[in-house]
Amino acid sequence: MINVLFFAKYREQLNTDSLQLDADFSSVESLIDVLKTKGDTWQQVFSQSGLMVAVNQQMAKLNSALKDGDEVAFFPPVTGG
Amino acid sequence: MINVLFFAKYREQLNTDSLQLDADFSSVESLIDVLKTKGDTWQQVFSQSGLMVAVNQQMAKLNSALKDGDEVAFFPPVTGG
Amino acid sequence: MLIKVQHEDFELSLVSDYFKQCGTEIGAVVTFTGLVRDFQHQPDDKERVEALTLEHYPGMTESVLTQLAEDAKSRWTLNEVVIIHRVGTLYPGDNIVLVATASAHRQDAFNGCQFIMDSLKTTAPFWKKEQTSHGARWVDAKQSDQSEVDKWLTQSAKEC
Amino acid sequence: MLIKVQHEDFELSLVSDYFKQCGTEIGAVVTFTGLVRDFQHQPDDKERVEALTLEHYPGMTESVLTQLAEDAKSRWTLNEVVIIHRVGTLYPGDNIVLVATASAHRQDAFNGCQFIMDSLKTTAPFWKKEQTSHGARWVDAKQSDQSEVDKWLTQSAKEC
Repeated sequence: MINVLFFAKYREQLNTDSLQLDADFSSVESLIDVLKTKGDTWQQVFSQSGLMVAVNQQMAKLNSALKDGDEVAFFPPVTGG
Repeated sequence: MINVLFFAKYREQLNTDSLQLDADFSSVESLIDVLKTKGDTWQQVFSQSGLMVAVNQQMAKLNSALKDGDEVAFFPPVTGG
Repeated sequence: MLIKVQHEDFELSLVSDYFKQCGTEIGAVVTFTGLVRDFQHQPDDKERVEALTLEHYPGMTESVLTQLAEDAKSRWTLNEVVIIHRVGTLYPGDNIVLVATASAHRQDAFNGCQFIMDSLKTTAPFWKKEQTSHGARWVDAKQSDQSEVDKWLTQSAKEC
Repeated sequence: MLIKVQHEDFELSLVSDYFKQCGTEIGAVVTFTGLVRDFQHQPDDKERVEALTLEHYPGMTESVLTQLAEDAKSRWTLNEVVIIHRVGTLYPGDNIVLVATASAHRQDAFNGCQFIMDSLKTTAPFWKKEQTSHGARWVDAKQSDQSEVDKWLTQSAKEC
Protein backbone atom coordinates (compact mmCIF):
# COMPACT_ATOMS: atom_id res chain seq x y z
CA MET A 1 0.00 0.00 0.00
CA ILE A 2 1.13 3.53 -0.81
CA ASN A 3 -0.02 6.55 1.20
CA VAL A 4 -0.26 9.67 -0.99
CA LEU A 5 -0.43 13.22 0.44
CA PHE A 6 -1.22 16.55 -1.26
CA PHE A 7 -0.38 20.01 0.08
CA ALA A 8 -1.25 23.65 -0.44
CA LYS A 9 -2.55 24.61 -3.90
CA TYR A 10 -2.61 20.97 -5.08
CA ARG A 11 -4.59 19.87 -2.02
CA GLU A 12 -7.17 22.56 -2.82
CA GLN A 13 -7.28 21.93 -6.57
CA LEU A 14 -7.67 18.15 -6.11
CA ASN A 15 -9.93 18.65 -3.11
CA THR A 16 -7.98 15.81 -1.49
CA ASP A 17 -5.67 15.70 1.57
CA SER A 18 -4.52 12.14 1.11
CA LEU A 19 -5.43 8.80 -0.44
CA GLN A 20 -4.34 5.18 -0.06
CA LEU A 21 -3.53 3.09 -3.11
CA ASP A 22 -3.26 -0.70 -2.86
CA ALA A 23 -1.50 -1.22 -6.19
CA ASP A 24 2.27 -1.65 -6.57
CA PHE A 25 4.24 1.16 -8.21
CA SER A 26 7.81 0.81 -9.39
CA SER A 27 8.50 4.58 -9.28
CA VAL A 28 6.99 7.99 -8.53
CA GLU A 29 6.47 8.36 -12.28
CA SER A 30 4.31 5.25 -12.51
CA LEU A 31 2.26 6.47 -9.55
CA ILE A 32 1.73 9.82 -11.31
CA ASP A 33 0.60 8.04 -14.49
CA VAL A 34 -2.20 6.40 -12.49
CA LEU A 35 -3.15 9.61 -10.64
CA LYS A 36 -3.45 11.47 -13.97
CA THR A 37 -6.24 9.08 -15.01
CA LYS A 38 -8.44 10.27 -12.14
CA GLY A 39 -9.78 13.25 -14.12
CA ASP A 40 -8.96 16.52 -15.86
CA THR A 41 -7.88 18.38 -12.71
CA TRP A 42 -5.53 15.53 -11.79
CA GLN A 43 -4.13 15.56 -15.31
CA GLN A 44 -3.50 19.31 -15.00
CA VAL A 45 -1.93 19.26 -11.52
CA PHE A 46 0.49 16.47 -12.42
CA SER A 47 1.57 18.22 -15.60
CA GLN A 48 2.69 21.39 -13.78
CA SER A 49 6.39 22.13 -14.14
CA GLY A 50 7.00 23.12 -10.51
CA LEU A 51 5.68 19.82 -9.08
CA MET A 52 7.76 18.68 -6.10
CA VAL A 53 7.66 15.20 -4.61
CA ALA A 54 8.85 13.71 -1.31
CA VAL A 55 9.09 10.00 -0.50
CA ASN A 56 8.99 9.15 3.21
CA GLN A 57 9.44 12.86 4.01
CA GLN A 58 12.65 13.19 1.95
CA MET A 59 12.79 15.17 -1.29
CA ALA A 60 12.66 12.75 -4.22
CA LYS A 61 12.62 12.68 -8.02
CA LEU A 62 10.18 11.44 -10.62
CA ASN A 63 12.28 8.32 -11.18
CA SER A 64 12.68 7.57 -7.43
CA ALA A 65 11.76 3.97 -6.66
CA LEU A 66 8.72 3.15 -4.49
CA LYS A 67 8.07 0.17 -2.24
CA ASP A 68 5.09 -1.06 -0.23
CA GLY A 69 4.33 1.18 2.77
CA ASP A 70 5.94 4.34 1.34
CA GLU A 71 4.50 7.79 2.02
CA VAL A 72 4.54 9.94 -1.13
CA ALA A 73 3.77 13.66 -0.94
CA PHE A 74 3.12 16.04 -3.85
CA PHE A 75 3.33 19.80 -3.45
CA PRO A 76 4.11 23.05 -5.31
CA PRO A 77 7.39 24.96 -4.80
CA VAL A 78 7.74 25.91 -1.12
CA THR A 79 7.19 29.49 0.06
CA GLY A 80 8.03 29.56 3.79
CA GLY A 81 10.37 31.88 5.70
CA MET B 1 45.26 76.80 21.66
CA ILE B 2 45.17 73.09 20.78
CA ASN B 3 43.55 70.51 23.07
CA VAL B 4 45.36 67.16 22.80
CA LEU B 5 43.83 63.85 24.02
CA PHE B 6 45.38 60.40 24.49
CA PHE B 7 43.52 57.11 24.72
CA ALA B 8 44.04 53.51 25.82
CA LYS B 9 47.64 52.21 25.71
CA TYR B 10 49.04 55.63 24.80
CA ARG B 11 47.21 57.30 27.68
CA GLU B 12 48.77 54.77 30.06
CA GLN B 13 52.26 54.88 28.54
CA LEU B 14 52.33 58.69 28.56
CA ASN B 15 50.52 58.84 31.91
CA THR B 16 48.49 61.69 30.40
CA ASP B 17 44.78 62.02 29.56
CA SER B 18 45.04 65.37 27.86
CA LEU B 19 47.07 68.52 27.59
CA GLN B 20 46.60 72.06 26.26
CA LEU B 21 49.20 73.63 24.00
CA ASP B 22 49.22 77.36 23.37
CA ALA B 23 51.50 77.29 20.37
CA ASP B 24 50.35 77.34 16.73
CA PHE B 25 50.77 74.18 14.67
CA SER B 26 50.36 74.05 10.90
CA SER B 27 49.65 70.31 10.84
CA VAL B 28 49.30 67.17 12.96
CA GLU B 29 52.87 66.32 11.98
CA SER B 30 54.28 69.55 13.41
CA LEU B 31 52.35 68.92 16.65
CA ILE B 32 53.87 65.42 16.85
CA ASP B 33 57.35 66.84 16.36
CA VAL B 34 56.87 68.98 19.46
CA LEU B 35 55.31 66.14 21.52
CA LYS B 36 58.26 63.89 20.68
CA THR B 37 60.59 66.31 22.44
CA LYS B 38 58.82 65.74 25.78
CA GLY B 39 60.90 62.61 26.58
CA ASP B 40 61.85 59.07 25.57
CA THR B 41 58.37 57.58 26.10
CA TRP B 42 56.81 60.34 23.98
CA GLN B 43 59.42 59.71 21.30
CA GLN B 44 58.52 55.99 21.35
CA VAL B 45 54.74 56.40 21.34
CA PHE B 46 54.79 58.82 18.41
CA SER B 47 57.06 56.55 16.39
CA GLN B 48 54.64 53.59 16.52
CA SER B 49 53.36 52.48 13.14
CA GLY B 50 49.73 51.94 14.20
CA LEU B 51 49.30 55.51 15.51
CA MET B 52 45.82 56.86 14.71
CA VAL B 53 44.80 60.51 14.91
CA ALA B 54 41.49 62.33 14.99
CA VAL B 55 40.97 66.08 14.59
CA ASN B 56 37.73 67.43 16.07
CA GLN B 57 36.51 63.83 16.48
CA GLN B 58 36.99 62.96 12.80
CA MET B 59 39.67 60.55 11.62
CA ALA B 60 42.60 62.57 10.24
CA LYS B 61 46.05 62.11 8.70
CA LEU B 62 49.55 63.19 9.69
CA ASN B 63 49.45 66.01 7.15
CA SER B 64 45.98 67.24 8.18
CA ALA B 65 45.98 70.98 8.86
CA LEU B 66 45.36 72.35 12.37
CA LYS B 67 43.84 75.62 13.47
CA ASP B 68 43.37 77.37 16.79
CA GLY B 69 40.80 75.64 19.00
CA ASP B 70 41.15 72.20 17.42
CA GLU B 71 40.83 69.01 19.47
CA VAL B 72 43.46 66.46 18.43
CA ALA B 73 43.29 62.86 19.72
CA PHE B 74 45.98 60.18 19.45
CA PHE B 75 45.18 56.50 19.92
CA PRO B 76 46.26 52.98 18.92
CA PRO B 77 44.22 50.87 16.42
CA VAL B 78 40.70 50.42 17.73
CA THR B 79 39.52 47.09 19.19
CA GLY B 80 35.83 47.47 19.96
CA GLY B 81 32.91 45.31 18.95
CA MET C 1 19.79 22.66 18.92
CA LEU C 2 16.26 24.05 19.19
CA ILE C 3 13.92 23.34 16.23
CA LYS C 4 10.22 24.14 16.51
CA VAL C 5 7.16 24.48 14.29
CA GLN C 6 4.43 26.18 16.27
CA HIS C 7 1.29 28.30 16.14
CA GLU C 8 2.35 30.52 19.08
CA ASP C 9 4.37 33.71 18.74
CA PHE C 10 8.00 33.86 19.92
CA GLU C 11 10.16 36.49 21.62
CA LEU C 12 13.73 37.37 20.58
CA SER C 13 14.74 37.07 24.22
CA LEU C 14 14.37 33.27 24.01
CA VAL C 15 17.59 33.31 21.93
CA SER C 16 19.71 34.89 24.67
CA ASP C 17 18.07 32.65 27.27
CA TYR C 18 18.75 29.52 25.24
CA PHE C 19 22.34 30.39 24.31
CA LYS C 20 23.20 31.42 27.87
CA GLN C 21 23.23 27.75 28.89
CA CYS C 22 26.00 27.10 26.33
CA GLY C 23 28.63 28.85 28.47
CA THR C 24 31.19 31.53 27.67
CA GLU C 25 32.65 30.03 24.49
CA ILE C 26 30.16 32.11 22.49
CA GLY C 27 31.43 35.42 21.15
CA ALA C 28 28.83 36.14 18.48
CA VAL C 29 25.08 35.64 18.14
CA VAL C 30 23.21 36.44 14.90
CA THR C 31 19.43 36.34 14.66
CA PHE C 32 17.10 36.65 11.70
CA THR C 33 13.40 37.37 12.19
CA GLY C 34 10.99 37.25 9.25
CA LEU C 35 7.71 39.16 9.60
CA VAL C 36 4.46 39.49 7.67
CA ARG C 37 4.55 42.61 5.49
CA ASP C 38 1.35 44.20 4.31
CA PHE C 39 2.47 44.61 0.72
CA GLN C 40 3.59 42.12 -1.88
CA HIS C 41 7.19 42.50 -3.03
CA GLN C 42 6.23 43.16 -6.63
CA PRO C 43 5.87 46.91 -7.33
CA ASP C 44 2.96 46.24 -9.76
CA ASP C 45 1.00 44.34 -7.14
CA LYS C 46 -0.07 46.67 -4.38
CA GLU C 47 -3.03 44.79 -2.96
CA ARG C 48 -3.19 45.01 0.78
CA VAL C 49 -2.36 41.71 2.52
CA GLU C 50 -4.87 41.30 5.34
CA ALA C 51 -3.69 37.92 6.60
CA LEU C 52 -1.40 35.03 5.73
CA THR C 53 -2.13 31.34 6.30
CA LEU C 54 0.90 29.09 6.62
CA GLU C 55 0.46 25.41 5.85
CA HIS C 56 3.22 22.83 6.33
CA TYR C 57 4.02 19.12 6.03
CA PRO C 58 4.19 17.91 9.65
CA GLY C 59 7.13 15.61 10.25
CA MET C 60 8.99 16.46 7.07
CA THR C 61 9.21 20.12 8.10
CA GLU C 62 10.97 19.30 11.36
CA SER C 63 13.38 16.89 9.68
CA VAL C 64 14.28 19.38 6.92
CA LEU C 65 14.90 22.16 9.49
CA THR C 66 17.04 19.82 11.61
CA GLN C 67 19.03 18.85 8.52
CA LEU C 68 19.58 22.52 7.61
CA ALA C 69 20.91 23.21 11.12
CA GLU C 70 23.24 20.18 10.81
CA ASP C 71 24.42 21.31 7.38
CA ALA C 72 25.22 24.77 8.75
CA LYS C 73 27.12 23.24 11.68
CA SER C 74 29.19 21.12 9.32
CA ARG C 75 30.12 24.12 7.14
CA TRP C 76 30.86 26.68 9.86
CA THR C 77 31.97 26.61 13.49
CA LEU C 78 28.66 27.03 15.31
CA ASN C 79 28.02 26.30 18.98
CA GLU C 80 24.26 26.31 18.69
CA VAL C 81 21.37 26.86 16.28
CA VAL C 82 17.74 27.87 16.87
CA ILE C 83 15.03 27.62 14.18
CA ILE C 84 11.41 28.47 15.01
CA HIS C 85 8.77 28.69 12.27
CA ARG C 86 5.15 29.59 12.86
CA VAL C 87 2.15 28.05 11.06
CA GLY C 88 -1.52 28.98 10.99
CA THR C 89 -3.04 32.40 10.38
CA LEU C 90 -0.78 35.43 10.80
CA TYR C 91 -1.35 39.16 10.37
CA PRO C 92 0.79 42.08 9.12
CA GLY C 93 3.55 42.79 11.65
CA ASP C 94 3.41 39.23 13.07
CA ASN C 95 6.57 37.14 13.38
CA ILE C 96 6.87 34.25 10.91
CA VAL C 97 10.31 32.74 11.42
CA LEU C 98 13.32 33.03 13.74
CA VAL C 99 16.78 31.68 12.94
CA ALA C 100 19.63 32.21 15.40
CA THR C 101 23.25 31.05 15.38
CA ALA C 102 25.90 31.20 18.11
CA SER C 103 29.61 31.00 17.37
CA ALA C 104 33.01 32.01 18.65
CA HIS C 105 33.42 34.19 15.55
CA ARG C 106 31.07 36.65 13.89
CA GLN C 107 31.57 35.60 10.27
CA ASP C 108 30.59 32.00 11.12
CA ALA C 109 27.48 33.22 12.95
CA PHE C 110 26.49 35.51 10.03
CA ASN C 111 27.15 32.90 7.33
CA GLY C 112 25.40 30.10 9.20
CA CYS C 113 22.29 32.20 9.84
CA GLN C 114 22.07 33.50 6.27
CA PHE C 115 22.68 30.01 4.79
CA ILE C 116 19.88 28.50 6.91
CA MET C 117 17.41 31.25 5.92
CA ASP C 118 18.27 31.06 2.21
CA SER C 119 17.99 27.24 2.25
CA LEU C 120 14.79 27.22 4.33
CA LYS C 121 13.09 29.43 1.73
CA THR C 122 13.58 26.84 -1.03
CA THR C 123 13.60 23.49 0.79
CA ALA C 124 11.40 23.57 3.92
CA PRO C 125 7.83 22.41 3.13
CA PHE C 126 5.86 25.53 4.08
CA TRP C 127 3.31 27.27 1.86
CA LYS C 128 1.84 30.74 2.26
CA LYS C 129 -1.67 31.70 1.26
CA GLU C 130 -2.47 35.40 1.32
CA GLN C 131 -5.84 36.92 2.11
CA THR C 132 -5.79 40.23 0.26
CA SER C 133 -8.36 42.92 -0.33
CA HIS C 134 -8.86 41.24 -3.77
CA GLY C 135 -9.33 37.70 -2.42
CA ALA C 136 -7.18 34.75 -1.39
CA ARG C 137 -4.26 33.32 -3.37
CA TRP C 138 -1.28 31.02 -2.90
CA VAL C 139 2.04 32.86 -2.90
CA ASP C 140 4.30 31.97 -5.83
CA ALA C 141 7.87 30.83 -5.25
CA LYS C 142 10.40 33.51 -6.18
CA GLN C 143 13.23 32.89 -8.64
CA SER C 144 15.40 35.23 -6.53
CA ASP C 145 15.12 32.82 -3.59
CA GLN C 146 16.47 30.01 -5.78
CA SER C 147 19.33 32.28 -6.88
CA GLU C 148 20.25 33.07 -3.27
CA VAL C 149 20.50 29.40 -2.30
CA ASP C 150 22.41 28.57 -5.49
CA LYS C 151 25.13 31.02 -4.37
CA TRP C 152 25.85 28.80 -1.35
CA LEU C 153 26.14 25.73 -3.60
CA THR C 154 28.63 27.52 -5.84
CA GLN C 155 30.60 28.67 -2.83
CA SER C 156 30.69 25.11 -1.52
CA ALA C 157 32.03 23.82 -4.84
CA LYS C 158 34.77 26.45 -4.79
CA GLU C 159 35.78 25.50 -1.26
CA CYS C 160 36.33 21.86 -2.21
CA MET D 1 17.82 55.31 14.49
CA LEU D 2 18.92 54.32 17.99
CA ILE D 3 22.63 54.81 18.81
CA LYS D 4 23.85 54.39 22.38
CA VAL D 5 27.11 54.00 24.27
CA GLN D 6 26.31 52.82 27.78
CA HIS D 7 27.57 50.97 30.86
CA GLU D 8 24.28 49.09 31.39
CA ASP D 9 23.45 45.74 29.86
CA PHE D 10 20.84 45.44 27.07
CA GLU D 11 18.18 42.88 26.17
CA LEU D 12 17.55 41.57 22.64
CA SER D 13 13.85 42.27 23.16
CA LEU D 14 14.55 46.02 22.86
CA VAL D 15 15.07 45.42 19.14
CA SER D 16 11.57 44.03 18.54
CA ASP D 17 10.09 46.74 20.78
CA TYR D 18 11.93 49.49 18.90
CA PHE D 19 11.21 48.19 15.40
CA LYS D 20 7.52 47.58 16.20
CA GLN D 21 6.93 51.33 16.09
CA CYS D 22 8.13 51.39 12.47
CA GLY D 23 4.96 49.74 11.19
CA THR D 24 4.34 46.76 8.93
CA GLU D 25 6.75 47.67 6.13
CA ILE D 26 9.43 45.57 7.85
CA GLY D 27 9.80 42.01 6.59
CA ALA D 28 13.25 41.17 7.96
CA VAL D 29 15.17 41.96 11.14
CA VAL D 30 18.80 40.90 11.64
CA THR D 31 20.62 41.30 14.96
CA PHE D 32 24.25 40.78 15.90
CA THR D 33 25.27 40.46 19.54
CA GLY D 34 28.96 40.38 20.53
CA LEU D 35 29.82 38.83 23.89
CA VAL D 36 32.91 38.52 26.11
CA ARG D 37 34.59 35.12 25.54
CA ASP D 38 36.84 33.69 28.18
CA PHE D 39 39.59 32.68 25.74
CA GLN D 40 41.67 34.67 23.31
CA HIS D 41 41.15 33.84 19.65
CA GLN D 42 44.74 32.71 19.11
CA PRO D 43 45.20 28.97 19.72
CA ASP D 44 48.67 29.56 21.22
CA ASP D 45 47.29 31.98 23.80
CA LYS D 46 45.08 30.15 26.25
CA GLU D 47 45.22 32.48 29.25
CA ARG D 48 41.87 32.77 30.94
CA VAL D 49 40.23 36.18 30.46
CA GLU D 50 38.77 37.20 33.83
CA ALA D 51 37.43 40.61 32.80
CA LEU D 52 37.50 43.14 30.00
CA THR D 53 37.61 46.92 30.37
CA LEU D 54 36.26 48.93 27.47
CA GLU D 55 37.47 52.50 27.03
CA HIS D 56 36.11 54.86 24.39
CA TYR D 57 36.38 58.41 23.04
CA PRO D 58 33.15 60.08 24.20
CA GLY D 59 31.59 62.21 21.47
CA MET D 60 33.60 60.76 18.61
CA THR D 61 32.26 57.27 19.32
CA GLU D 62 28.64 58.36 18.94
CA SER D 63 29.38 60.31 15.77
CA VAL D 64 31.27 57.40 14.17
CA LEU D 65 28.44 54.96 15.02
CA THR D 66 25.83 57.38 13.63
CA GLN D 67 27.88 57.73 10.44
CA LEU D 68 28.14 53.93 10.08
CA ALA D 69 24.36 53.63 10.39
CA GLU D 70 23.94 56.37 7.76
CA ASP D 71 26.44 54.67 5.44
CA ALA D 72 24.56 51.37 5.75
CA LYS D 73 21.25 53.11 5.03
CA SER D 74 22.71 54.71 1.92
CA ARG D 75 24.03 51.38 0.57
CA TRP D 76 21.03 49.15 1.37
CA THR D 77 17.30 49.62 1.80
CA LEU D 78 17.00 49.74 5.59
CA ASN D 79 13.99 51.02 7.54
CA GLU D 80 15.83 51.30 10.83
CA VAL D 81 19.18 50.69 12.55
CA VAL D 82 20.08 50.10 16.21
CA ILE D 83 23.65 50.20 17.55
CA ILE D 84 24.34 49.80 21.27
CA HIS D 85 27.90 49.43 22.59
CA ARG D 86 28.81 48.93 26.22
CA VAL D 87 31.82 50.46 27.99
CA GLY D 88 33.34 49.84 31.42
CA THR D 89 34.23 46.53 33.01
CA LEU D 90 32.64 43.39 31.55
CA TYR D 91 32.95 39.70 32.40
CA PRO D 92 32.89 36.47 30.34
CA GLY D 93 29.40 35.89 28.96
CA ASP D 94 28.49 39.59 29.18
CA ASN D 95 27.06 41.43 26.18
CA ILE D 96 29.43 43.92 24.50
CA VAL D 97 27.67 45.17 21.40
CA LEU D 98 24.30 44.95 19.65
CA VAL D 99 23.69 45.88 16.01
CA ALA D 100 20.23 45.44 14.50
CA THR D 101 18.84 46.27 11.06
CA ALA D 102 15.26 46.24 9.79
CA SER D 103 14.38 46.02 6.11
CA ALA D 104 11.71 44.90 3.68
CA HIS D 105 14.15 42.26 2.36
CA ARG D 106 16.42 39.83 4.15
CA GLN D 107 19.58 40.33 2.08
CA ASP D 108 19.54 44.07 2.83
CA ALA D 109 19.09 43.41 6.55
CA PHE D 110 21.94 40.84 6.58
CA ASN D 111 24.32 42.98 4.52
CA GLY D 112 23.61 46.16 6.50
CA CYS D 113 24.16 44.46 9.85
CA GLN D 114 27.36 42.70 8.79
CA PHE D 115 28.73 45.88 7.17
CA ILE D 116 28.13 47.90 10.34
CA MET D 117 29.81 45.28 12.56
CA ASP D 118 32.82 44.89 10.25
CA SER D 119 33.22 48.68 9.99
CA LEU D 120 32.68 49.27 13.71
CA LYS D 121 35.56 46.88 14.49
CA THR D 122 38.08 49.00 12.59
CA THR D 123 36.72 52.56 12.86
CA ALA D 124 34.81 53.12 16.14
CA PRO D 125 37.11 54.45 18.89
CA PHE D 126 36.79 51.67 21.48
CA TRP D 127 39.72 49.88 23.11
CA LYS D 128 39.66 46.62 25.07
CA LYS D 129 41.97 45.83 27.97
CA GLU D 130 41.92 42.25 29.22
CA GLN D 131 42.47 41.16 32.78
CA THR D 132 43.83 37.63 32.44
CA SER D 133 45.24 35.11 34.88
CA HIS D 134 48.67 36.36 33.72
CA GLY D 135 47.97 40.09 34.23
CA ALA D 136 46.39 42.96 32.29
CA ARG D 137 47.07 43.84 28.66
CA TRP D 138 45.60 45.90 25.83
CA VAL D 139 44.05 43.80 23.09
CA ASP D 140 45.85 44.08 19.74
CA ALA D 141 43.92 44.97 16.61
CA LYS D 142 43.48 41.97 14.29
CA GLN D 143 44.57 42.03 10.66
CA SER D 144 41.56 39.81 9.85
CA ASP D 145 39.23 42.62 10.99
CA GLN D 146 40.88 44.96 8.48
CA SER D 147 40.49 42.32 5.76
CA GLU D 148 36.77 41.96 6.50
CA VAL D 149 36.13 45.69 6.17
CA ASP D 150 38.28 45.91 3.04
CA LYS D 151 35.92 43.40 1.36
CA TRP D 152 33.08 45.95 1.63
CA LEU D 153 35.26 48.62 0.03
CA THR D 154 36.09 46.33 -2.89
CA GLN D 155 32.43 45.43 -3.30
CA SER D 156 31.51 49.10 -3.35
CA ALA D 157 34.05 49.79 -6.06
CA LYS D 158 32.64 46.94 -8.15
CA GLU D 159 29.09 48.26 -7.78
CA CYS D 160 30.05 51.61 -9.26
